[in-house]
Amino acid sequence: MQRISVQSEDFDVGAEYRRLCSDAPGAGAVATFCGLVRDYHDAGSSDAVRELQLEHYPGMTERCIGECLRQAQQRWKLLAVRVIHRVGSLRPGEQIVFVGVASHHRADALQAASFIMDSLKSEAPLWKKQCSSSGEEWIDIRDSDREALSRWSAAAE
Amino acid sequence: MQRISVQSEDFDVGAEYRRLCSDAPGAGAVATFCGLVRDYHDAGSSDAVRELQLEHYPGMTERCIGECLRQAQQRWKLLAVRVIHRVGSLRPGEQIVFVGVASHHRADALQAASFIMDSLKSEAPLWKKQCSSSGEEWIDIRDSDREALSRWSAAAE
Amino acid sequence: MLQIHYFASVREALGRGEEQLELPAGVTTVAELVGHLREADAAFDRLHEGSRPVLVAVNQVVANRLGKIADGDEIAFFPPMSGG
Amino acid sequence: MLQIHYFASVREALGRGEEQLELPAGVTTVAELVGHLREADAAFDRLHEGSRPVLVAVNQVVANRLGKIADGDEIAFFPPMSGG
Repeated sequence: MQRISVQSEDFDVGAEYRRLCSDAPGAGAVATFCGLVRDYHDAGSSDAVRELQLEHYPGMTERCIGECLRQAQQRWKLLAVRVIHRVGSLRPGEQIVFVGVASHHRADALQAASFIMDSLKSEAPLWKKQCSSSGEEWIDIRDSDREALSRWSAAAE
Repeated sequence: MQRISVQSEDFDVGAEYRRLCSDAPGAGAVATFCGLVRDYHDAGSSDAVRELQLEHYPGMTERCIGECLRQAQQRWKLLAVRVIHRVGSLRPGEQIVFVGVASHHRADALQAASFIMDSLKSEAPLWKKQCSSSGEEWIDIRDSDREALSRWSAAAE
Repeated sequence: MLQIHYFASVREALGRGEEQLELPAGVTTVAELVGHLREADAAFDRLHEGSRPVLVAVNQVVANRLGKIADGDEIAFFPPMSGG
Repeated sequence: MLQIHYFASVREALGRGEEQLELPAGVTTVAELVGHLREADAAFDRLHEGSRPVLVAVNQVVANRLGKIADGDEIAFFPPMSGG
Protein backbone atom coordinates (compact mmCIF):
# COMPACT_ATOMS: atom_id res chain seq x y z
CA MET A 1 0.00 0.00 0.00
CA GLN A 2 1.56 3.28 -1.06
CA ARG A 3 0.09 6.72 -1.61
CA ILE A 4 1.82 9.67 -3.26
CA SER A 5 0.46 13.21 -3.48
CA VAL A 6 1.97 16.33 -5.01
CA GLN A 7 -0.30 19.18 -3.97
CA SER A 8 -0.47 22.84 -3.07
CA GLU A 9 -2.76 22.23 -0.06
CA ASP A 10 -1.38 21.75 3.43
CA PHE A 11 -1.67 18.35 5.15
CA ASP A 12 -2.44 17.07 8.65
CA VAL A 13 0.34 14.93 10.15
CA GLY A 14 -1.99 13.38 12.75
CA ALA A 15 -4.51 12.34 10.08
CA GLU A 16 -1.72 10.92 7.88
CA TYR A 17 -0.37 8.93 10.85
CA ARG A 18 -3.83 7.50 11.57
CA ARG A 19 -4.27 6.55 7.92
CA LEU A 20 -0.92 4.72 7.89
CA CYS A 21 -2.06 2.75 10.97
CA SER A 22 -5.32 1.79 9.29
CA ASP A 23 -3.55 0.95 5.99
CA ALA A 24 -1.19 -1.37 7.91
CA PRO A 25 -3.24 -3.10 10.63
CA GLY A 26 -0.42 -5.46 11.75
CA ALA A 27 2.26 -2.77 11.99
CA GLY A 28 4.55 -2.59 15.01
CA ALA A 29 6.28 0.62 13.95
CA VAL A 30 5.31 3.86 12.25
CA ALA A 31 7.96 6.47 11.44
CA THR A 32 7.12 9.89 10.06
CA PHE A 33 9.22 12.74 8.80
CA CYS A 34 7.94 16.23 8.12
CA GLY A 35 10.01 18.98 6.50
CA LEU A 36 9.17 22.60 7.32
CA VAL A 37 10.17 25.85 5.59
CA ARG A 38 13.03 27.39 7.55
CA ASP A 39 13.41 31.15 7.67
CA TYR A 40 16.95 31.00 6.31
CA HIS A 41 18.71 28.79 3.77
CA ASP A 42 22.36 28.99 4.75
CA ALA A 43 23.50 29.33 8.32
CA GLY A 44 25.82 32.13 7.15
CA SER A 45 23.05 34.19 5.57
CA SER A 46 21.28 36.86 7.59
CA ASP A 47 18.51 37.33 5.02
CA ALA A 48 15.18 36.22 6.40
CA VAL A 49 13.25 34.13 3.87
CA ARG A 50 9.82 35.61 3.16
CA GLU A 51 8.54 33.02 0.75
CA LEU A 52 9.56 29.75 -0.84
CA GLN A 53 8.25 28.94 -4.32
CA LEU A 54 8.19 25.26 -5.20
CA GLU A 55 8.04 24.38 -8.89
CA HIS A 56 7.73 20.81 -10.17
CA TYR A 57 7.42 18.75 -13.33
CA PRO A 58 3.87 17.37 -13.16
CA GLY A 59 3.76 13.65 -13.86
CA MET A 60 7.50 13.10 -13.65
CA THR A 61 7.50 14.11 -9.95
CA GLU A 62 4.96 11.41 -9.04
CA ARG A 63 6.81 8.90 -11.22
CA CYS A 64 10.19 9.63 -9.56
CA ILE A 65 8.75 9.47 -6.05
CA GLY A 66 7.13 6.16 -7.05
CA GLU A 67 10.55 4.88 -8.13
CA CYS A 68 12.08 5.95 -4.76
CA LEU A 69 9.33 3.99 -3.00
CA ARG A 70 9.87 0.96 -5.23
CA GLN A 71 13.55 0.95 -4.24
CA ALA A 72 12.63 1.34 -0.57
CA GLN A 73 10.17 -1.57 -0.79
CA GLN A 74 12.95 -3.73 -2.25
CA ARG A 75 15.39 -2.90 0.56
CA TRP A 76 13.06 -3.04 3.57
CA LYS A 77 9.91 -4.86 4.55
CA LEU A 78 7.27 -2.12 4.49
CA LEU A 79 3.53 -2.38 5.12
CA ALA A 80 2.41 1.12 4.07
CA VAL A 81 4.13 4.23 2.77
CA ARG A 82 2.82 7.77 2.35
CA VAL A 83 4.57 10.69 0.64
CA ILE A 84 3.17 14.19 0.28
CA HIS A 85 5.13 16.98 -1.38
CA ARG A 86 3.71 20.46 -1.56
CA VAL A 87 4.26 22.80 -4.48
CA GLY A 88 3.48 26.47 -5.00
CA SER A 89 4.07 29.34 -2.60
CA LEU A 90 5.00 28.53 1.00
CA ARG A 91 5.94 30.69 3.97
CA PRO A 92 8.45 30.04 6.78
CA GLY A 93 7.10 27.55 9.30
CA GLU A 94 4.82 25.84 6.75
CA GLN A 95 5.00 22.12 6.07
CA ILE A 96 6.68 21.17 2.75
CA VAL A 97 7.08 17.42 2.71
CA PHE A 98 5.79 14.38 4.59
CA VAL A 99 7.12 10.84 4.53
CA GLY A 100 5.40 8.17 6.63
CA VAL A 101 6.29 4.48 6.78
CA ALA A 102 4.59 1.61 8.62
CA SER A 103 6.41 -1.71 9.09
CA HIS A 104 6.65 -4.67 11.44
CA HIS A 105 9.96 -3.60 12.99
CA ARG A 106 11.32 -0.17 13.84
CA ALA A 107 14.57 -0.31 11.86
CA ASP A 108 12.68 -0.82 8.57
CA ALA A 109 10.37 2.15 9.17
CA LEU A 110 13.11 4.53 10.31
CA GLN A 111 15.69 3.60 7.68
CA ALA A 112 13.14 3.63 4.86
CA ALA A 113 11.85 7.08 5.89
CA SER A 114 15.42 8.37 5.88
CA PHE A 115 16.21 6.77 2.50
CA ILE A 116 13.01 8.09 0.89
CA MET A 117 13.78 11.64 2.04
CA ASP A 118 17.36 11.41 0.76
CA SER A 119 16.36 10.02 -2.60
CA LEU A 120 13.39 12.27 -3.31
CA LYS A 121 15.52 15.34 -2.50
CA SER A 122 18.03 14.41 -5.20
CA GLU A 123 15.83 12.61 -7.71
CA ALA A 124 12.34 14.09 -7.84
CA PRO A 125 12.02 17.06 -10.26
CA LEU A 126 11.19 19.77 -7.74
CA TRP A 127 12.90 23.13 -7.44
CA LYS A 128 12.87 25.70 -4.66
CA LYS A 129 13.15 29.42 -5.20
CA GLN A 130 13.74 31.51 -2.14
CA CYS A 131 12.45 35.06 -1.86
CA SER A 132 14.04 37.32 0.75
CA SER A 133 14.57 41.06 1.18
CA SER A 134 17.66 40.82 -1.05
CA GLY A 135 15.78 39.26 -3.95
CA GLU A 136 14.91 35.90 -5.44
CA GLU A 137 17.26 32.96 -5.75
CA TRP A 138 16.98 29.38 -6.99
CA ILE A 139 18.34 27.02 -4.36
CA ASP A 140 21.05 24.61 -5.46
CA ILE A 141 21.24 21.07 -4.14
CA ARG A 142 23.53 20.91 -1.13
CA ASP A 143 26.66 18.81 -1.24
CA SER A 144 25.41 17.20 1.97
CA ASP A 145 22.25 16.06 0.13
CA ARG A 146 24.29 14.47 -2.65
CA GLU A 147 26.46 12.72 -0.05
CA ALA A 148 23.40 11.62 1.92
CA LEU A 149 22.10 9.78 -1.14
CA SER A 150 25.44 8.26 -2.13
CA ARG A 151 25.74 6.70 1.35
CA TRP A 152 22.78 4.45 0.52
CA SER A 153 24.40 3.06 -2.64
CA ALA A 154 27.59 2.36 -0.65
CA ALA A 155 25.50 0.57 1.99
CA ALA A 156 23.89 -1.64 -0.66
CA GLU A 157 27.21 -2.91 -2.05
CA MET B 1 13.47 21.59 25.39
CA GLN B 2 12.76 17.98 26.30
CA ARG B 3 9.71 16.28 27.74
CA ILE B 4 9.54 12.73 29.10
CA SER B 5 6.39 10.93 30.23
CA VAL B 6 5.91 7.41 31.55
CA GLN B 7 2.16 6.89 31.71
CA SER B 8 -0.64 4.36 31.41
CA GLU B 9 -2.82 6.70 29.30
CA ASP B 10 -2.76 6.64 25.52
CA PHE B 11 -1.32 9.59 23.57
CA ASP B 12 -2.21 11.51 20.40
CA VAL B 13 0.57 11.50 17.77
CA GLY B 14 -0.89 14.51 15.95
CA ALA B 15 -1.03 16.57 19.15
CA GLU B 16 2.53 15.56 20.06
CA TYR B 17 3.73 16.55 16.59
CA ARG B 18 2.07 19.96 16.92
CA ARG B 19 3.63 20.49 20.34
CA LEU B 20 7.10 19.67 18.97
CA CYS B 21 6.57 22.30 16.25
CA SER B 22 5.55 24.93 18.79
CA ASP B 23 8.42 23.96 21.14
CA ALA B 24 10.88 24.43 18.24
CA PRO B 25 9.68 27.41 16.18
CA GLY B 26 12.74 27.51 13.85
CA ALA B 27 12.75 23.78 13.10
CA GLY B 28 13.14 22.54 9.53
CA ALA B 29 12.61 18.88 10.35
CA VAL B 30 10.41 16.85 12.69
CA ALA B 31 10.81 13.07 12.89
CA THR B 32 8.49 10.88 14.91
CA PHE B 33 8.47 7.22 15.73
CA CYS B 34 5.57 5.33 17.25
CA GLY B 35 5.74 1.72 18.43
CA LEU B 36 2.54 -0.34 18.44
CA VAL B 37 1.71 -3.66 20.13
CA ARG B 38 1.98 -6.39 17.53
CA ASP B 39 -0.26 -9.44 17.80
CA TYR B 40 2.71 -11.81 17.82
CA HIS B 41 6.18 -11.66 19.30
CA ASP B 42 8.19 -14.04 17.16
CA ALA B 43 7.51 -14.57 13.50
CA GLY B 44 7.65 -18.33 14.15
CA SER B 45 5.01 -18.28 16.85
CA SER B 46 1.39 -18.86 15.93
CA ASP B 47 0.09 -17.75 19.33
CA ALA B 48 -1.90 -14.56 19.02
CA VAL B 49 -1.00 -12.08 21.76
CA ARG B 50 -4.04 -11.07 23.80
CA GLU B 51 -2.40 -8.60 26.14
CA LEU B 52 0.97 -7.02 26.83
CA GLN B 53 1.78 -6.02 30.41
CA LEU B 54 4.42 -3.35 30.77
CA GLU B 55 6.15 -3.08 34.14
CA HIS B 56 8.68 -0.37 34.97
CA TYR B 57 10.88 0.97 37.76
CA PRO B 58 9.32 4.32 38.60
CA GLY B 59 11.87 7.09 38.82
CA MET B 60 14.71 5.11 37.27
CA THR B 61 12.80 4.84 33.96
CA GLU B 62 12.51 8.62 33.62
CA ARG B 63 16.15 9.01 34.69
CA CYS B 64 17.41 6.50 32.09
CA ILE B 65 15.33 8.01 29.29
CA GLY B 66 16.71 11.42 30.34
CA GLU B 67 20.24 10.01 30.02
CA CYS B 68 19.44 8.65 26.51
CA LEU B 69 18.25 12.15 25.55
CA ARG B 70 21.35 13.78 27.04
CA GLN B 71 23.53 11.53 24.86
CA ALA B 72 21.39 12.31 21.80
CA GLN B 73 21.69 16.06 22.48
CA GLN B 74 25.48 15.69 22.59
CA ARG B 75 25.64 13.85 19.26
CA TRP B 76 23.12 15.86 17.23
CA LYS B 77 21.82 19.40 17.17
CA LEU B 78 18.27 19.04 18.46
CA LEU B 79 15.68 21.75 19.12
CA ALA B 80 13.01 19.73 20.93
CA VAL B 81 12.60 16.10 21.98
CA ARG B 82 9.56 14.25 23.29
CA VAL B 83 9.43 10.69 24.66
CA ILE B 84 6.32 8.93 25.92
CA HIS B 85 6.41 5.34 27.16
CA ARG B 86 3.24 3.63 28.27
CA VAL B 87 3.09 1.13 31.12
CA GLY B 88 0.35 -1.18 32.37
CA SER B 89 -1.92 -3.38 30.29
CA LEU B 90 -1.99 -2.91 26.51
CA ARG B 91 -3.76 -4.75 23.70
CA PRO B 92 -2.59 -5.52 20.14
CA GLY B 93 -2.73 -2.43 17.94
CA GLU B 94 -2.31 -0.03 20.87
CA GLN B 95 0.46 2.56 20.95
CA ILE B 96 3.34 1.75 23.34
CA VAL B 97 6.06 4.30 22.77
CA PHE B 98 6.51 7.66 21.05
CA VAL B 99 9.74 9.45 20.19
CA GLY B 100 9.60 12.84 18.47
CA VAL B 101 12.56 15.03 17.54
CA ALA B 102 12.64 18.53 16.02
CA SER B 103 15.86 19.90 14.53
CA HIS B 104 17.15 22.26 11.87
CA HIS B 105 18.17 19.51 9.44
CA ARG B 106 16.58 16.17 8.63
CA ALA B 107 19.56 13.92 9.36
CA ASP B 108 19.73 15.09 12.99
CA ALA B 109 16.02 14.44 13.62
CA LEU B 110 15.95 11.03 11.92
CA GLN B 111 19.20 9.72 13.38
CA ALA B 112 18.42 10.98 16.88
CA ALA B 113 14.94 9.36 16.81
CA SER B 114 16.53 6.08 15.78
CA PHE B 115 19.26 6.33 18.44
CA ILE B 116 16.77 7.20 21.20
CA MET B 117 14.58 4.19 20.33
CA ASP B 118 17.61 1.86 20.28
CA SER B 119 18.98 3.12 23.56
CA LEU B 120 15.74 3.26 25.53
CA LYS B 121 14.91 -0.30 24.45
CA SER B 122 18.14 -1.59 25.98
CA GLU B 123 18.67 0.84 28.83
CA ALA B 124 15.38 1.99 30.36
CA PRO B 125 14.06 -0.35 33.10
CA LEU B 126 10.89 -1.50 31.39
CA TRP B 127 9.76 -5.09 30.98
CA LYS B 128 7.13 -6.64 28.72
CA LYS B 129 5.07 -9.68 29.62
CA GLN B 130 3.09 -11.24 26.83
CA CYS B 131 -0.19 -13.02 27.51
CA SER B 132 -1.47 -15.40 24.84
CA SER B 133 -3.68 -18.47 24.76
CA SER B 134 -0.65 -20.60 25.73
CA GLY B 135 0.07 -18.60 28.88
CA GLU B 136 2.17 -15.70 30.12
CA GLU B 137 5.77 -15.07 29.21
CA TRP B 138 8.34 -12.37 29.98
CA ILE B 139 9.89 -11.15 26.75
CA ASP B 140 13.67 -11.23 26.54
CA ILE B 141 15.64 -8.54 24.79
CA ARG B 142 16.28 -9.50 21.17
CA ASP B 143 19.83 -9.96 19.96
CA SER B 144 18.92 -7.53 17.17
CA ASP B 145 18.15 -4.86 19.81
CA ARG B 146 21.51 -5.37 21.50
CA GLU B 147 23.23 -5.11 18.11
CA ALA B 148 21.21 -2.04 17.17
CA LEU B 149 22.54 -0.22 20.21
CA SER B 150 26.14 -1.39 19.79
CA ARG B 151 26.19 0.04 16.25
CA TRP B 152 25.91 3.53 17.75
CA SER B 153 28.99 3.08 19.95
CA ALA B 154 30.93 1.81 16.94
CA ALA B 155 29.76 4.86 14.96
CA ALA B 156 31.03 7.21 17.69
CA GLU B 157 34.56 5.82 17.66
CA MET C 1 7.15 16.87 -33.38
CA LEU C 2 8.91 17.11 -29.97
CA GLN C 3 7.13 18.52 -26.92
CA ILE C 4 9.78 20.48 -24.98
CA HIS C 5 9.47 21.66 -21.35
CA TYR C 6 11.72 24.04 -19.42
CA PHE C 7 11.67 24.29 -15.62
CA ALA C 8 12.93 26.55 -12.84
CA SER C 9 16.07 28.60 -13.66
CA VAL C 10 16.13 27.18 -17.22
CA ARG C 11 12.54 28.30 -17.80
CA GLU C 12 13.33 31.77 -16.46
CA ALA C 13 16.51 32.16 -18.55
CA LEU C 14 14.63 31.25 -21.74
CA GLY C 15 11.49 33.21 -20.91
CA ARG C 16 9.22 30.26 -21.80
CA GLY C 17 8.02 27.05 -20.13
CA GLU C 18 7.32 24.91 -23.17
CA GLU C 19 7.34 24.77 -26.92
CA GLN C 20 6.87 22.37 -29.78
CA LEU C 21 9.72 21.60 -32.16
CA GLU C 22 9.80 19.72 -35.44
CA LEU C 23 12.35 16.92 -34.88
CA PRO C 24 15.44 18.42 -36.58
CA ALA C 25 16.95 16.39 -39.40
CA GLY C 26 19.82 14.18 -38.24
CA VAL C 27 18.95 14.47 -34.51
CA THR C 28 18.71 11.03 -32.84
CA THR C 29 20.36 11.61 -29.44
CA VAL C 30 20.19 14.06 -26.53
CA ALA C 31 23.67 15.40 -27.45
CA GLU C 32 22.55 16.10 -31.00
CA LEU C 33 19.37 17.85 -29.86
CA VAL C 34 21.33 20.00 -27.37
CA GLY C 35 23.83 20.88 -30.14
CA HIS C 36 20.98 21.91 -32.42
CA LEU C 37 19.28 24.06 -29.76
CA ARG C 38 22.56 25.74 -28.75
CA GLU C 39 23.10 26.80 -32.33
CA ALA C 40 19.53 27.92 -32.80
CA ASP C 41 19.09 29.86 -29.52
CA ALA C 42 21.74 32.12 -27.91
CA ALA C 43 19.98 32.06 -24.52
CA PHE C 44 19.93 28.25 -24.55
CA ASP C 45 23.62 28.27 -25.50
CA ARG C 46 24.52 30.59 -22.57
CA LEU C 47 22.76 28.23 -20.14
CA HIS C 48 25.29 25.54 -21.01
CA GLU C 49 28.18 27.93 -20.33
CA GLY C 50 26.94 28.59 -16.78
CA SER C 51 28.10 26.86 -13.59
CA ARG C 52 24.75 25.16 -12.92
CA PRO C 53 24.41 21.93 -14.95
CA VAL C 54 21.42 21.49 -17.24
CA LEU C 55 19.74 18.11 -16.89
CA VAL C 56 17.63 16.47 -19.58
CA ALA C 57 14.67 14.12 -19.26
CA VAL C 58 13.28 12.12 -22.20
CA ASN C 59 9.71 10.98 -21.66
CA GLN C 60 10.01 11.88 -17.93
CA VAL C 61 13.17 9.82 -17.33
CA VAL C 62 16.53 11.55 -16.80
CA ALA C 63 18.76 10.82 -19.80
CA ASN C 64 22.46 11.25 -20.50
CA ARG C 65 23.96 12.63 -23.74
CA LEU C 66 23.65 9.27 -25.45
CA GLY C 67 19.90 8.99 -24.74
CA LYS C 68 17.85 8.30 -27.88
CA ILE C 69 15.34 10.82 -29.16
CA ALA C 70 12.50 10.05 -31.56
CA ASP C 71 9.59 11.93 -33.05
CA GLY C 72 6.78 12.42 -30.53
CA ASP C 73 9.05 12.38 -27.45
CA GLU C 74 8.53 14.64 -24.45
CA ILE C 75 11.82 16.38 -23.63
CA ALA C 76 12.54 18.50 -20.54
CA PHE C 77 15.48 20.70 -19.54
CA PHE C 78 15.99 21.75 -15.93
CA PRO C 79 18.63 22.43 -13.24
CA PRO C 80 19.52 19.82 -10.59
CA MET C 81 16.61 19.00 -8.30
CA SER C 82 16.28 20.84 -4.99
CA GLY C 83 13.02 19.62 -3.46
CA GLY C 84 12.35 17.90 -0.16
CA MET D 1 18.76 -0.03 56.21
CA LEU D 2 18.65 -0.96 52.49
CA GLN D 3 15.49 -0.47 50.45
CA ILE D 4 15.35 -3.41 47.99
CA HIS D 5 13.13 -3.61 44.89
CA TYR D 6 12.46 -6.59 42.64
CA PHE D 7 10.97 -6.25 39.16
CA ALA D 8 9.41 -8.40 36.44
CA SER D 9 10.52 -12.07 36.39
CA VAL D 10 12.69 -11.51 39.49
CA ARG D 11 9.72 -10.11 41.41
CA GLU D 12 7.54 -13.04 40.37
CA ALA D 13 10.18 -15.65 41.24
CA LEU D 14 10.60 -14.20 44.74
CA GLY D 15 6.91 -13.50 45.29
CA ARG D 16 7.56 -9.94 46.51
CA GLY D 17 8.24 -6.54 44.95
CA GLU D 18 10.19 -4.88 47.72
CA GLU D 19 11.59 -5.28 51.19
CA GLN D 20 13.80 -3.57 53.68
CA LEU D 21 17.04 -5.16 54.81
CA GLU D 22 19.46 -4.23 57.57
CA LEU D 23 22.82 -3.69 55.80
CA PRO D 24 24.52 -7.05 56.53
CA ALA D 25 27.84 -6.88 58.39
CA GLY D 26 30.82 -6.89 56.02
CA VAL D 27 28.76 -6.05 52.91
CA THR D 28 30.24 -3.10 50.99
CA THR D 29 29.83 -4.17 47.33
CA VAL D 30 27.15 -5.52 45.01
CA ALA D 31 28.94 -8.88 44.83
CA GLU D 32 28.96 -9.16 48.64
CA LEU D 33 25.26 -8.27 48.88
CA VAL D 34 24.35 -10.80 46.17
CA GLY D 35 26.43 -13.45 48.00
CA HIS D 36 24.63 -12.69 51.26
CA LEU D 37 21.16 -12.86 49.65
CA ARG D 38 21.94 -16.10 47.79
CA GLU D 39 22.88 -17.73 51.08
CA ALA D 40 19.87 -16.31 52.91
CA ASP D 41 17.18 -17.07 50.28
CA ALA D 42 17.00 -20.25 48.17
CA ALA D 43 14.65 -18.64 45.60
CA PHE D 44 17.08 -15.73 45.13
CA ASP D 45 19.92 -18.24 44.75
CA ARG D 46 18.03 -20.19 42.06
CA LEU D 47 17.52 -16.96 40.06
CA HIS D 48 21.28 -16.71 39.65
CA GLU D 49 21.46 -20.28 38.34
CA GLY D 50 18.96 -19.47 35.56
CA SER D 51 19.77 -18.55 31.97
CA ARG D 52 18.38 -15.03 32.26
CA PRO D 53 20.92 -12.65 33.85
CA VAL D 54 19.96 -10.68 36.96
CA LEU D 55 20.89 -7.00 36.77
CA VAL D 56 21.46 -4.76 39.78
CA ALA D 57 20.85 -1.04 40.19
CA VAL D 58 22.20 0.98 43.12
CA ASN D 59 20.30 4.22 43.69
CA GLN D 60 18.67 3.83 40.24
CA VAL D 61 21.94 3.42 38.33
CA VAL D 62 22.94 0.02 36.92
CA ALA D 63 25.96 -1.28 38.84
CA ASN D 64 28.43 -4.08 38.25
CA ARG D 65 29.68 -6.51 40.92
CA LEU D 66 32.24 -4.01 42.20
CA GLY D 67 29.61 -1.28 42.74
CA LYS D 68 29.72 0.17 46.30
CA ILE D 69 26.82 -0.28 48.69
CA ALA D 70 26.24 1.84 51.77
CA ASP D 71 23.52 2.10 54.42
CA GLY D 72 20.43 3.90 53.09
CA ASP D 73 20.95 2.84 49.48
CA GLU D 74 18.10 1.86 47.16
CA ILE D 75 18.93 -1.47 45.51
CA ALA D 76 16.98 -3.12 42.68
CA PHE D 77 17.22 -6.55 41.03
CA PHE D 78 15.67 -7.18 37.62
CA PRO D 79 16.10 -9.04 34.31
CA PRO D 80 17.50 -7.32 31.20
CA MET D 81 15.25 -4.52 29.96
CA SER D 82 12.70 -5.25 27.23
CA GLY D 83 10.76 -2.01 26.78
CA GLY D 84 10.29 0.15 23.70
